[in-house]
Amino acid sequence: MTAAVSKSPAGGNLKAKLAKAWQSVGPLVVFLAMFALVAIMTPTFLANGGVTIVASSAASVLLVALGQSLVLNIGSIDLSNASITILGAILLAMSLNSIGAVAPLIILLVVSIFGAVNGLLIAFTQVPSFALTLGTFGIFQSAALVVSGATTVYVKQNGEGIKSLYQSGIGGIPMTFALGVIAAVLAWWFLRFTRPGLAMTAIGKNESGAIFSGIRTRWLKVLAFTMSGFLAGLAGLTIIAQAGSASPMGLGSDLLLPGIAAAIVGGTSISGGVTNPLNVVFGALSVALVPIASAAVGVPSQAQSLVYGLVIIVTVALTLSRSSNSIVK
Amino acid sequence: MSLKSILTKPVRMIAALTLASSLVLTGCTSTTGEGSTAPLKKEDLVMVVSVINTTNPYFAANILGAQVLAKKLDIPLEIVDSQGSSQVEISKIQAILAKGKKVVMFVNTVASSDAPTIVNDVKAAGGFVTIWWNKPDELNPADVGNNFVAFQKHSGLESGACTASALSEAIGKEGGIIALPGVQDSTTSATRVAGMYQELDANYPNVTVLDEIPSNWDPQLAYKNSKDLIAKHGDKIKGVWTADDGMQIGAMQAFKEAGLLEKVKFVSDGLYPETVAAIKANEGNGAIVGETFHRGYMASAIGLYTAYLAAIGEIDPSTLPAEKRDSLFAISCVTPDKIDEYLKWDNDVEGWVDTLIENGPWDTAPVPLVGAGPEQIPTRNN
Amino acid sequence: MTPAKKSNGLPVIALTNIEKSFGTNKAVKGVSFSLNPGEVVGLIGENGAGKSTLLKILTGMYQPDAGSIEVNGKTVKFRNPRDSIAAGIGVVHQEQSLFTNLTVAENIAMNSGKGSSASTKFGIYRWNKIYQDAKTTLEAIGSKLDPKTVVNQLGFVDRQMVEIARAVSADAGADGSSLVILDEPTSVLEKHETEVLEKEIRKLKNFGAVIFVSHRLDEIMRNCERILVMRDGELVADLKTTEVNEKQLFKLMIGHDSRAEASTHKSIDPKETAAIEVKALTRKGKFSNVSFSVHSGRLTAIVGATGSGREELARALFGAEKIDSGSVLLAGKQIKSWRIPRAVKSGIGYVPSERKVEGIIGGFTASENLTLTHPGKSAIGPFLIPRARKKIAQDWFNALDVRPNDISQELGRFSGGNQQKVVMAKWLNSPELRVLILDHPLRGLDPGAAETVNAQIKRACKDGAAVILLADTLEEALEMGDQVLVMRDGEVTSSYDLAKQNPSTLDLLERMV
Amino acid sequence: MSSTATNDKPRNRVTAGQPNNVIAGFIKRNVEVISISASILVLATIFSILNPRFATIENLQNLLNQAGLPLIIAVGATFVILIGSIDLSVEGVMSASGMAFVLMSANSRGGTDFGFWAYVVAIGLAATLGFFSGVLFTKVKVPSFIVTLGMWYVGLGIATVLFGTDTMPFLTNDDLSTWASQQNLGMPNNFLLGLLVAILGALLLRFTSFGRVTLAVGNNEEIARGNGLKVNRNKVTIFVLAGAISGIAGIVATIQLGAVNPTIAAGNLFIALPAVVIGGTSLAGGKGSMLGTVLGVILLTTLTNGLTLADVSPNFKTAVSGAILILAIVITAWSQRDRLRISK
Repeated sequence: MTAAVSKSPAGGNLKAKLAKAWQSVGPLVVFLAMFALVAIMTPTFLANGGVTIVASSAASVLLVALGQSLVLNIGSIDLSNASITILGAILLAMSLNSIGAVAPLIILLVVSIFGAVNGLLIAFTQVPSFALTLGTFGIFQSAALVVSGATTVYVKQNGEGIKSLYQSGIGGIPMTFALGVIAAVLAWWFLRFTRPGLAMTAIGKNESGAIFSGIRTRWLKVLAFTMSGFLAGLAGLTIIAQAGSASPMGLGSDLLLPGIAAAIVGGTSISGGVTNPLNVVFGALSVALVPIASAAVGVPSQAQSLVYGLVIIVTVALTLSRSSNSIVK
Repeated sequence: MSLKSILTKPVRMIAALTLASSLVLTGCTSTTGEGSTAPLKKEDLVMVVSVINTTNPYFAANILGAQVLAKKLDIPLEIVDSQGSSQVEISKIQAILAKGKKVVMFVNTVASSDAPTIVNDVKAAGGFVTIWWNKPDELNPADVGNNFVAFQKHSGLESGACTASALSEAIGKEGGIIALPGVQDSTTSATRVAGMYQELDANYPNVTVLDEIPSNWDPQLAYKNSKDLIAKHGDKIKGVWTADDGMQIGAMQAFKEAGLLEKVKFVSDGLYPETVAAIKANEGNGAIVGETFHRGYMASAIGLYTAYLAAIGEIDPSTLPAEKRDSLFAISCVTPDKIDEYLKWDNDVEGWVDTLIENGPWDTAPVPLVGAGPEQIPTRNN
Repeated sequence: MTPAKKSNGLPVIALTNIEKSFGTNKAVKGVSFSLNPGEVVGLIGENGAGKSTLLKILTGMYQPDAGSIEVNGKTVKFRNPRDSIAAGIGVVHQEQSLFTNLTVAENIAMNSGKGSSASTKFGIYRWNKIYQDAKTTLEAIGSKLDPKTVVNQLGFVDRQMVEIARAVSADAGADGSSLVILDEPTSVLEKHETEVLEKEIRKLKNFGAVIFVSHRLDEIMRNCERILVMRDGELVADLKTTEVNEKQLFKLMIGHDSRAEASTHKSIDPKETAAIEVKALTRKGKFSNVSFSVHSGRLTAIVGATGSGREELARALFGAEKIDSGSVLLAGKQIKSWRIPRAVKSGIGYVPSERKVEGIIGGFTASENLTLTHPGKSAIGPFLIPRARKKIAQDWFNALDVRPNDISQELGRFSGGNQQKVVMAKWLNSPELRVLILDHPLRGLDPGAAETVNAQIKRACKDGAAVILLADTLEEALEMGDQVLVMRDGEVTSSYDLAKQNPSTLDLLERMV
Repeated sequence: MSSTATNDKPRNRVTAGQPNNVIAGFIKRNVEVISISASILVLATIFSILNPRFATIENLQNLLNQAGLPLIIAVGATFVILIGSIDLSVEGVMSASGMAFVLMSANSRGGTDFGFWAYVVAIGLAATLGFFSGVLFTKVKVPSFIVTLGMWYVGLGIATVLFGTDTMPFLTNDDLSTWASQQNLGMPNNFLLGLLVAILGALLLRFTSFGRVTLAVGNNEEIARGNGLKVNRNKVTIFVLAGAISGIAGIVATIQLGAVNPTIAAGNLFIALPAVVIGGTSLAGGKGSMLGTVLGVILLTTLTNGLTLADVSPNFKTAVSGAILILAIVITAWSQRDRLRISK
């Protein structure tokens, strides 16, 4: 979609309307289509709680992806959030053993601070988030190794409450995923119906314009990264819920790229100003579905990463929010 | 919009979310069912071998062993490639469980922490599983029930001790060596390293470890790290200890480029085909001086056969002695001159599997059951 | 690049019954005209009259639905900009369209894809040739710019010269005479800069025909022999400059007479404290020791040449530029750590000259833009009420007659004039607007829109705001202002209270340069 | 990630050539190059104080030897980033080409030795993957970030399929498998190759219309189209080029190890990308230099090598290099801080 479209009044308008319509349903449709395909090829999969499996493995991806899309929405990117997830999970496991039931709240506060530090550095030193969070990524990773003593930390007590998030659920949907959906709804409401939310989108669409509208762009960036940190922390919580333990290289250590992929499959624009947290839910589901599906329908294990790559490209091509910006980068 | 409202926002979200989650915790259904232990019919079974990746020689052997056994017992086989990711591993296993057939499963866990989730899921689906190499010490098969048939491994301490002594002897019981462990939080690697130190502290006080850099089972990384260590310690390095043969490949390449291959001795674990080839070709004039022998196809066959027996009711796990639920299998120290005695097994995998089926999982040469886990990692003083 | 081409008598370009529509609305309806070599023709019309669509057709950005184009007697079809450039049509764009990271020479060469043909051998760049070509082109239009300078080092005028050089260089590929289109080349320039430019424009005749698009009717009258007037997509008039005057042209464009009423200048009530008072304000290298005050209800126009520092001053008052020393008092209270959010909170509004970049969020709907800064009733605390937002926006749209009257359309899709109306509304929507700073508010606006905007400025004054205006022209300053400040080299050289004094444009000019 | 509004409109309208002296101007123009060179020197001094062996010829050669591979990759990455895009597919493409190369050369698995054609096919395969990335990016308008992310897995998949379940293939030709570290002019071959690629890249950027159009597109794509520049062709060419370069890198990686497995390239991307960024190439596009990239690579390699020699615990290594990365970019950006500055 070229400059011409966005300039031509009526024609562009029509295109834009169609694009908007597809934007709002695309990710859902794509996921359902993929899921239906699997269900048809292996009917038993659906019968035996296939939904539960996809949902539970999508939970952590979803939470990380939500944080990522909030950051992408202001035109930045957070490469450190997955490492915050792991660090958070490890700290949570340790603190549950020591300080007990209040641990989750404290840890969520701590990881939010980690995020805030990212944001403060980016907002007030004005360095590109891509490079900066690449740096903090390394730092958080080291921190995870150091605090865990480079080994697996198990939750020995006070873990029941959190573990039940994974084991229990409503209609086969584990609470970890439900938690993600709640977060998505809150994020959606925040972006659509609050001034800070709208202002964040404004930053993503045109930062100079936002500055000259008297918006506190710096602090909103800090907020976006803080939320990213907080949601990464929640993801860490789901890791504990699922595994009852955490380790620097264990479950959840590879959430970064799936997280970004989920955000973009969910229709988030990588150049900022366009996101819909509700669609990110389906983005996460789609991303989580691919490896499961390839195992379920019996794609030869050698070829599975090939399939994964292709599916990601195709789904994004289908769900892309092209009307968002004339230039694709 | 004021700064205050911004800063209070996350707090509000925390409040909301914790409220929400606490709400849902009360009174909601459980998705984990009760595992059945009634004997299953052979035709209902599907065999599953889960490996961390399909390209590492050891995991390739895992698959081989599973294929042979599956053919002998004539049960369909499914391969799970975890692609090095716990999440992929778990969800793929769940996907296969969801297909409805009862599984007889062997899992080479990506991380110890994956074991609880996996065994619980298998239990819920009424399948039978053995875990190899990595599990939390707290996770006792007996506590989980019959569906978690056994945890099995070769002693890492022995492996480390055996290679350490071979290396020390080869360099004349004194001098500096470097160590390249695997992924940092892998118990397998940790126990092997511990075994090495134990041996050195006990019998080779004059052999010192100059440096220890984790190289994540990655030949390329081992190659890079070795290069740095060569630059750092130069000819102070008399020997190289690596936690598996994959990293040994990288290390040897680095010393070859530095023209030191003939001056330095190498030991490692696993006796991979590549290592065998290097020994046969007398690389670096006998650079490799010690190895351990244990085989991926043996591990997977033992694991799967144990689970199979439990599945068809041949054995009742609950009545088994502790060492058969949390087992250590023999691992042999090999010196280059007598590798052929061991390679003979590789030439006849089928034959070996036959003897396994004949003798049962616990006493088949060269890897009989030798002890009970869990292996305690000794704490070093100094 | 040889001026004074052999002209084969044929018209440089001839359009017949050009039609173009988007969806339902017809942007261009059966437009026909032809230009002869050496003609400078003015093209005028309100924003949305179809001018820019017509130009996009001429430059190959759009393809016409019907009608034919002839260049030098040959019928042509432009599938893309490349074709039109190859046919010898060069454009000086309204927004500057240079690669700021490349040299002047390259920017000239890049055009016409010459970057990949004439100036390269086997794909290898021939820098000397590129510099040479650029030099000759620049000299031909009488510019002394160094082709080696990187564009981001240049000021507006120089950039405009590069644009013109590039436009005329387009004809290298063409046989016969070429066409140069100047799309509001002066809209971003100061009065005296414009005069420099106009000299160059007259030279352009030598390259063929010139289409000159401008909103400043006086310029059109000065520079063109013929004038084409467009309204609602049609060509409503094609007449000799000698046959018309500005008033008639205005009527032709808008469809009714100008309503500009005679301006009255409000005088200060000595008792009340100034809405904004500036004391010895200094920004190193930009402006120094500036002091003045504006009372509520009064409009202070600041005039000055390039580098007079008035833009920087205006931005500093809004908190967009750092202040090194001096102080700003709002209603007598001094403000510390002056930044944009603080300024906005204390009731200052700023209409920037870079509308697209700084004035609007193009991707937001008009209503979102309008309520972004001062939501009024459309927000309670941090929470938004979309319904209320729609109402507020709709009221403003009706009040300011924004076209199209669709508050939920992306503001980026509106024409410049209508965007500016929304930008004004965005600030006027604040009940406690104390000071309104306007940086070239009429830049690139058609007379119709300009009228509306000026009306809003006057209304803001009546409602008690103190207005600071950086006008495009001295006439504008004198017409709108109650007080005029003249700046030169970052200092206020003189100040006129128009309620008492009555300076001429010449008086001002003298103190500017 | 990438700013679309090129906001360097002339604020202060005074025509440039500001009278401030030449040195200041030079420093202003080369702020990155200077600050990186400085930081390299600082690091080098610190490390050689911490461990005298750092400054030895052996180590410096080892350092260059390790810089070779990232350098090759970084050159490709620079081109892609110059148009404001990004190429994440590097590691996947490397393994694919590396695998193809070894399997077609004399290797421990046997098979025929295609000699020269092994190089052609390997690089060809990589270039093809790049081509597909480019087309999907320009025609289907999928952001480069996600196209190349997908292409990463595709490359990995191809490598895995080619690898099959057989043993790890070794290069049986010893001259080849030790080529990378052989010295010429006192420098290891793979670094010389990297340097060659970088120089070619620099020339391409400065002296060909391809290079200049790249800069133009990076600066403002809309204008580029308006000027009739063949934007899409340029973009696709860039991705093909980047792919081919990754292909070369893949071959070099296998030669270094003397063998190949699908994870041969693991970790290289996250050395190359920061190197390019530290080297002063703007992620928004349009601004950057090959010299900067070369220095960036050397800086990061110096860091990793130095940390090992300085006995820094492996657990802390990533933290330290992370901190240094932050420090480097902050120092570079500090001078340009402004309340109106846009940084994504």
